[in-house]
Amino acid sequence: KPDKKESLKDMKIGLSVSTLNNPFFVSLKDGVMKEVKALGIDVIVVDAQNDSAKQVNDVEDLIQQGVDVLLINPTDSAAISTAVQSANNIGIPVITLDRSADKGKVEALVASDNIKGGEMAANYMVEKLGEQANVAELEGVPGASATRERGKGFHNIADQKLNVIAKQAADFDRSKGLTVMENLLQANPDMKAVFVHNDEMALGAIEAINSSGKDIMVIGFDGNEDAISAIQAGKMEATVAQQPELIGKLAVDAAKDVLQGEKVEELIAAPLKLVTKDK
Amino acid sequence: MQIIMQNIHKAFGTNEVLTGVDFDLLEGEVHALMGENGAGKSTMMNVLTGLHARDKGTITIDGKETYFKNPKEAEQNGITFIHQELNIWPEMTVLENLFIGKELKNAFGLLKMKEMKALAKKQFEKLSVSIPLDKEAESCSVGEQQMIEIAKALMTDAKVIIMDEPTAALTEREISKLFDVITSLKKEGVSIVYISHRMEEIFAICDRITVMRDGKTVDTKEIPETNFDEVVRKMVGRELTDRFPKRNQELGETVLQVKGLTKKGIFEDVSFSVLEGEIVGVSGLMGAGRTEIMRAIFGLDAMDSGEIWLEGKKVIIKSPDQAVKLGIGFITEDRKDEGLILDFSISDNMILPTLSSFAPKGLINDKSTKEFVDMLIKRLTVKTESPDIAIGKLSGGNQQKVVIAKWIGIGPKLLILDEPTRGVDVGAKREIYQLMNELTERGVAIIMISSELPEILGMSDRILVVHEGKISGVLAKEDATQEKIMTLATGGQ
Amino acid sequence: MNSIQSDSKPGMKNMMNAVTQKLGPLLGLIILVAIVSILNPSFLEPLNILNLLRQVAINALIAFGMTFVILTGGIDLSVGAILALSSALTAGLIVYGFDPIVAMIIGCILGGLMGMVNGLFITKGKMAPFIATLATMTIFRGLTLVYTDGNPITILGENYLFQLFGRGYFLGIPVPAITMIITFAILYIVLHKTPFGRKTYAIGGNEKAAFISGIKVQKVKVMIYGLSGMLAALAGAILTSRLNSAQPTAGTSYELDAIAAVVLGGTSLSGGKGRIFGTLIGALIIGTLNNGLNLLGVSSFYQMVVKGIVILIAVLLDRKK
Amino acid sequence: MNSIQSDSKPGMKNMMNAVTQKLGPLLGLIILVAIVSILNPSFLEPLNILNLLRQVAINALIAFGMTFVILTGGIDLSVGAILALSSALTAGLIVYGFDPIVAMIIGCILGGLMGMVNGLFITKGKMAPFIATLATMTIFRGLTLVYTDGNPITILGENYLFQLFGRGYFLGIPVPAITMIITFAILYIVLHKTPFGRKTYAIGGNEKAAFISGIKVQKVKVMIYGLSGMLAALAGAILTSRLNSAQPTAGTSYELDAIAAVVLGGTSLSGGKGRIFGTLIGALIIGTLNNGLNLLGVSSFYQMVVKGIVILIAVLLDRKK
Ligand SMILES: Nc1ncnc2c1ncn2[C@@H]1O[C@H](COP(=O)(O)OP(=O)(O)OP(=O)(O)O)[C@@H](O)[C@H]1O
Ligand SMILES: Nc1ncnc2c1ncn2[C@@H]1O[C@H](COP(=O)(O)OP(=O)(O)OP(=O)(O)O)[C@@H](O)[C@H]1O
Ligand SMILES: O[C@@H]1[C@H](O)[C@H](O)CO[C@H]1O
Ligand SMILES: [Mg+2]
Ligand SMILES: [Mg+2]
Repeated sequence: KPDKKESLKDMKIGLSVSTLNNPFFVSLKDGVMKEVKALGIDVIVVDAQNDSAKQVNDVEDLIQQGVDVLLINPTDSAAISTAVQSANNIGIPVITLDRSADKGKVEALVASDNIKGGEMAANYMVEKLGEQANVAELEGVPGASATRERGKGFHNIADQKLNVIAKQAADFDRSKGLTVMENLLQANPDMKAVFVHNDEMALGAIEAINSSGKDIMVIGFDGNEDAISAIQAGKMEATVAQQPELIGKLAVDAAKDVLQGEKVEELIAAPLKLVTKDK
Repeated sequence: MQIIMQNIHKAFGTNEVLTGVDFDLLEGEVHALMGENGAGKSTMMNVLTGLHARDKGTITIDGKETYFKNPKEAEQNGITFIHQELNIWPEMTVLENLFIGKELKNAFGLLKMKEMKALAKKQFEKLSVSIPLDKEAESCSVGEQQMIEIAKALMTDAKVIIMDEPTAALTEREISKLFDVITSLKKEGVSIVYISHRMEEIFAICDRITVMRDGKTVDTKEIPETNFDEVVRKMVGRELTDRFPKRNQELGETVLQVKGLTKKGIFEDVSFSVLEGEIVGVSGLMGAGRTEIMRAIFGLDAMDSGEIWLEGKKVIIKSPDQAVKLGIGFITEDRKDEGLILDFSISDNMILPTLSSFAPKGLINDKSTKEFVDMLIKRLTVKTESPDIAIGKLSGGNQQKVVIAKWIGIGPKLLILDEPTRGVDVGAKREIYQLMNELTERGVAIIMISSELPEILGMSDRILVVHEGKISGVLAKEDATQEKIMTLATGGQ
Repeated sequence: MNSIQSDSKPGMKNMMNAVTQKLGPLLGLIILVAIVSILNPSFLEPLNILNLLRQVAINALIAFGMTFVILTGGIDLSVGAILALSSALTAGLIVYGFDPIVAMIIGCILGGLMGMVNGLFITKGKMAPFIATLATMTIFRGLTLVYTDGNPITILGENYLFQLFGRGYFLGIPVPAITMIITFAILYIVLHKTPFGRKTYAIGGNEKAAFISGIKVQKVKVMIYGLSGMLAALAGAILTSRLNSAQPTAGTSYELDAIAAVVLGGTSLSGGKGRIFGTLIGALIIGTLNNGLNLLGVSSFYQMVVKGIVILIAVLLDRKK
Repeated sequence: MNSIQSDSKPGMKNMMNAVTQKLGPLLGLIILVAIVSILNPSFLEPLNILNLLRQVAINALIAFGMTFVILTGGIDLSVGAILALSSALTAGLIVYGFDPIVAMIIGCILGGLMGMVNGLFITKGKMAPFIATLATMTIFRGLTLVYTDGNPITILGENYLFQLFGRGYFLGIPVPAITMIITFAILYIVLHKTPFGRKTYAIGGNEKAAFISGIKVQKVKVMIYGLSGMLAALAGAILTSRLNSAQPTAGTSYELDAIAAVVLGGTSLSGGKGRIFGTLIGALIIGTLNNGLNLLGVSSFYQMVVKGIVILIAVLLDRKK
């Protein structure tokens, strides 16, 4: 069990990221890195490459290296539970980022509210297109908590006020977003808008829509640089922007507080905002 | 072209295969190269043609020291090698096979199909071969494949052609055709190195003979100045008496009886029987269907109709494991491809068909395995230092003995031997014959397919002749002659 | 003697075999197209067909190279990673200021070199192709991630030709489809009408004999793996243009789709037997499945099941013929 | 004749070969461990070693089955998908109310059956193992997603034994490590001391000759693919317990890690040659790399590069010996 640390200099943070193959998590990591540098804290980063089992191993390896606090960005909320529990057993505090852990004691969850984000997207569609418009949904990696929660939020509203005529998974991947969208367009000529679970896929979908010559409203998620510039260029309608760097920063701050014996909020929400051409 | 190879040495790792071989070839001669399995004949020729680099020694071609870097270079300089192992691409057509590695192409780098076809046709006519050029090589018989190889070699305008056991898979007819070709090549001044284990051929076609033993040259002589016995003595290093050992023939009950075996297009209405202690020879032309009949009996291939009776009981054999359980052993014609696991040790190969009997409690008993294997090695006089050596390292004849040992191990009632001495030297051949005799003396019934007429005549009690999938005649040992067999084998003209 | 008699029948049989070998996969494709278009007539709309051709191009290009590799009895698991690495390098060059077309050409050459590295491990290093390309797959993918730091490379500018390459049309036909067809034509000739093609088959049919017959087996193999790498890079260039960015995870598991296309096209994994035309059909079958199942609204989970079953059936039918 | 002369020395060489064959991979492991522990001494702490053994167990179990498959000259790409499907079914049974241990046993049996399906396609269907298991991989993965609807199955209760299976300790040793060692011991005996093991080698060494020698090749193969499936399911059970949930994407690309372990252990992909002890070492090498590179703080991108290079070097050294 790590002792209470007065000086930030002897503090060591372990960060386990679900994957670094996605700009979102890279920003999240960057947020952590910037903040630890500013505070002069030591950090070790491991990358699970989207494999839950690898993540459990990674966390064990971090514990082995004697980190004082764990920042975990879970690949999956259920699968991370045991790792959290093993940290609990030794007494290492855990903070999760972006996604929650089902079991085990977590000091804080720093995340955007994905359900709310899904709702925001649906509400925006209703606002722009009116009720019962034909819309489609491009889903993220099946089973990922972001997929589930964004879908859930979206359907909370859409099932009443919109007409969801198609949905397909494109795995948070730009090239899949492109081909899946091409096919959706072919199958559903009367589609008016599409909610895409992240910006990477949305950027692929835009290419498909452009070459089909249709005019379809695309709403993404994340607020990537590329997506923002696409919105400014008028190629994309909107995105539900998260603030991954902020998530990273807030998590480090919380970690510092925990180690210094201060109380932290159980849920630290990083604000979401809908980015459109006007705002 | 004149070639002189002097004091050639070659080792593979620590295995010294050639330890000072001398060999010379004159223009327009047919020079026989003989020696036991593993004497180093093929290796010697591989050194000449650049497949293997020599360790020591000199090669002089037309008065100039010459060493080829690879077979292609040798070929460009007029030396062509027809290898012992066929270099055939089963999935390619005959034409494609003929031109592999030396396709003709035009200025754009594209294949000149017409020219290649015309050339191939001409060559086939010369050899009076009539295989369609677009036939896939795999549906050609081994003999046809061998003829393709020969045609391929002749198309290179070679001044020297090395033939490594070219007749091992040829029928008498094809052999005589090959001999005609050799004679006419000789007239054109082409020299030929002729490697063979068949003594008759050597004396029929060759001008000189070099005998090798244990990686050294024993002697080189003009053919008229030597004789059969001398050659054998030099090869084996000792006197070898009668070629086909005598045996006390004592026949018993019927072991195998087959009735009306038929497989459409391959064989038809085949009926025969084999008695305890009997050797039934099966003769016929290449592709007559002999192997196919035996494969069907052994359960390797399905047949359309027919009955198999074993010791008076009707049996159904659908797969080799059933045949093995019934006490049938099958020594296939292709030792390397179907008979042995080359990476396995001698011991592991020998116990393969009887594995479970060495593991009464589930685990293989090493002691009883060793006793069994040692016994077989001794009985068959397999020449090896240890039963744990990988079988691929043994000479061909010794490998063949291990295949036979493997089947003796099951305590067989019936042994089917398909070309049991193909590519085996005289010494080992005789030991295999001796073994067959011993087995029959214990009451084992033997079926022996062979394309060598002297062997058929020398060993069989009865001779079945197969023609186009049908049994065209049965000859008793006393009545059989080469002529009678050939007549039946070709359909009785 | 005997050969003359036995010819007539095997001859016929051979021809029949050749016909089913040539037409088997094509027949499969036709049946598949028929089923899909009955269920959803919009499948046959010209726009969708063009769409499909464009979608197929990337897999087809990779599969063409894979055909050569598999014909020699090898396999190339690294194509997806080569695609990603060459795509990242191309994008890097563009961002650095190179002309996009020049960058693309350099990218293809680099892809070819990566493939040749595979070839060298396999020939000089005597490694099994499966394990050599498994290792380089990991390495190339890792290098891509290192080079891009896990981020896509964007801002590739607005070069018209470059954009055309993945997204444009020429005479109403998507440029990737045209690239695919031209590449197919060239490779068809190389494989079936030149000595190089014959050597490819010869190595797969019997490598030892090929060597003895004077074929420079190692050289040919290195060239073939180079070809495979270069085609993967070409596919990567199309993808880069289509996505207007280089994705570090691009091409993940593309090797499996390419292998599936080759096998569906009737080429044997043990080498020496097969045709590049079959591969084109195989790629179209996979493309039709992907596109068709999407059009039919089949969930992506069931799509996987259906795709697996179609591969099984197609290969089983191929065995029985 | 010749054989006698040439034996004495090759005899020595044989022995040397046998020694390097047996010790080659082990030597590699020792060197690796030495390097890692010099760079970070905490690697050798007992706790970390136990940790490593637990981490290795899943890959090792799959790789044991893969060893048998590869020894017959085959390959099994579906193990990762079998792991996922059997894990999902096991979790489904637990949620349904089955006793977790009973559910786990049923899961292993189902995994065995899935493997036997592979075996049947390969033997009866005469399909190349690569393509048959590639197809079933897609199918099993698809079925997993269909069954779970893409969501992890959680709420597996608090059964003590079940939790122990993936997470617990017995006499201070992690239970997965114990499972691995017991399984290894059993399979070692099966492979090296029973007729079944001999038959496995024989089929890989020369399938035709094995068949003609009366070995029921098809039956043995079906059993071996069944074994591979069952071991994948067993690994899946450990994973389910460790993750306290069944993940639909679990096991993705585990087949590649398993194959790498087998090859690093010196087993030849062409069959007939190799040892299960080598596989254990191979799995430990991969585990040491994963764990060690993490301990050394190497970024995951560079880890991929390093892993690929280690595989290349190991296999190259193995070739040269
Ligand atoms: N490439 C090789 N590597 C290792 N040993 C070899 C190789 N080629 C041949 N040998 C060994 O060299 C010896 C001579 O073989 P070679 O093939 O020259 O004999 P041969 O006289 O042609 O016999 P046969 O009559 O059986 O064809 C044998 O012991 C063989 O095992
Ligand atoms: N794989 C095959 N494909 C097509 N035809 C074949 C095949 N194997 C054999 N045949 C044909 O079956 C017939 C019988 O061949 P089989 O091998 O039984 O003859 P054989 O009398 O044993 O001659 P050999 O001396 O060549 O062994 C021949 O016409 C042959 O061409
Ligand atoms: O929130 C993140 C991002 O949206 C990313 O694009 C996919 O995974 C989610 O968890
Ligand atoms: Mg020889
Ligand atoms: Mg025969």
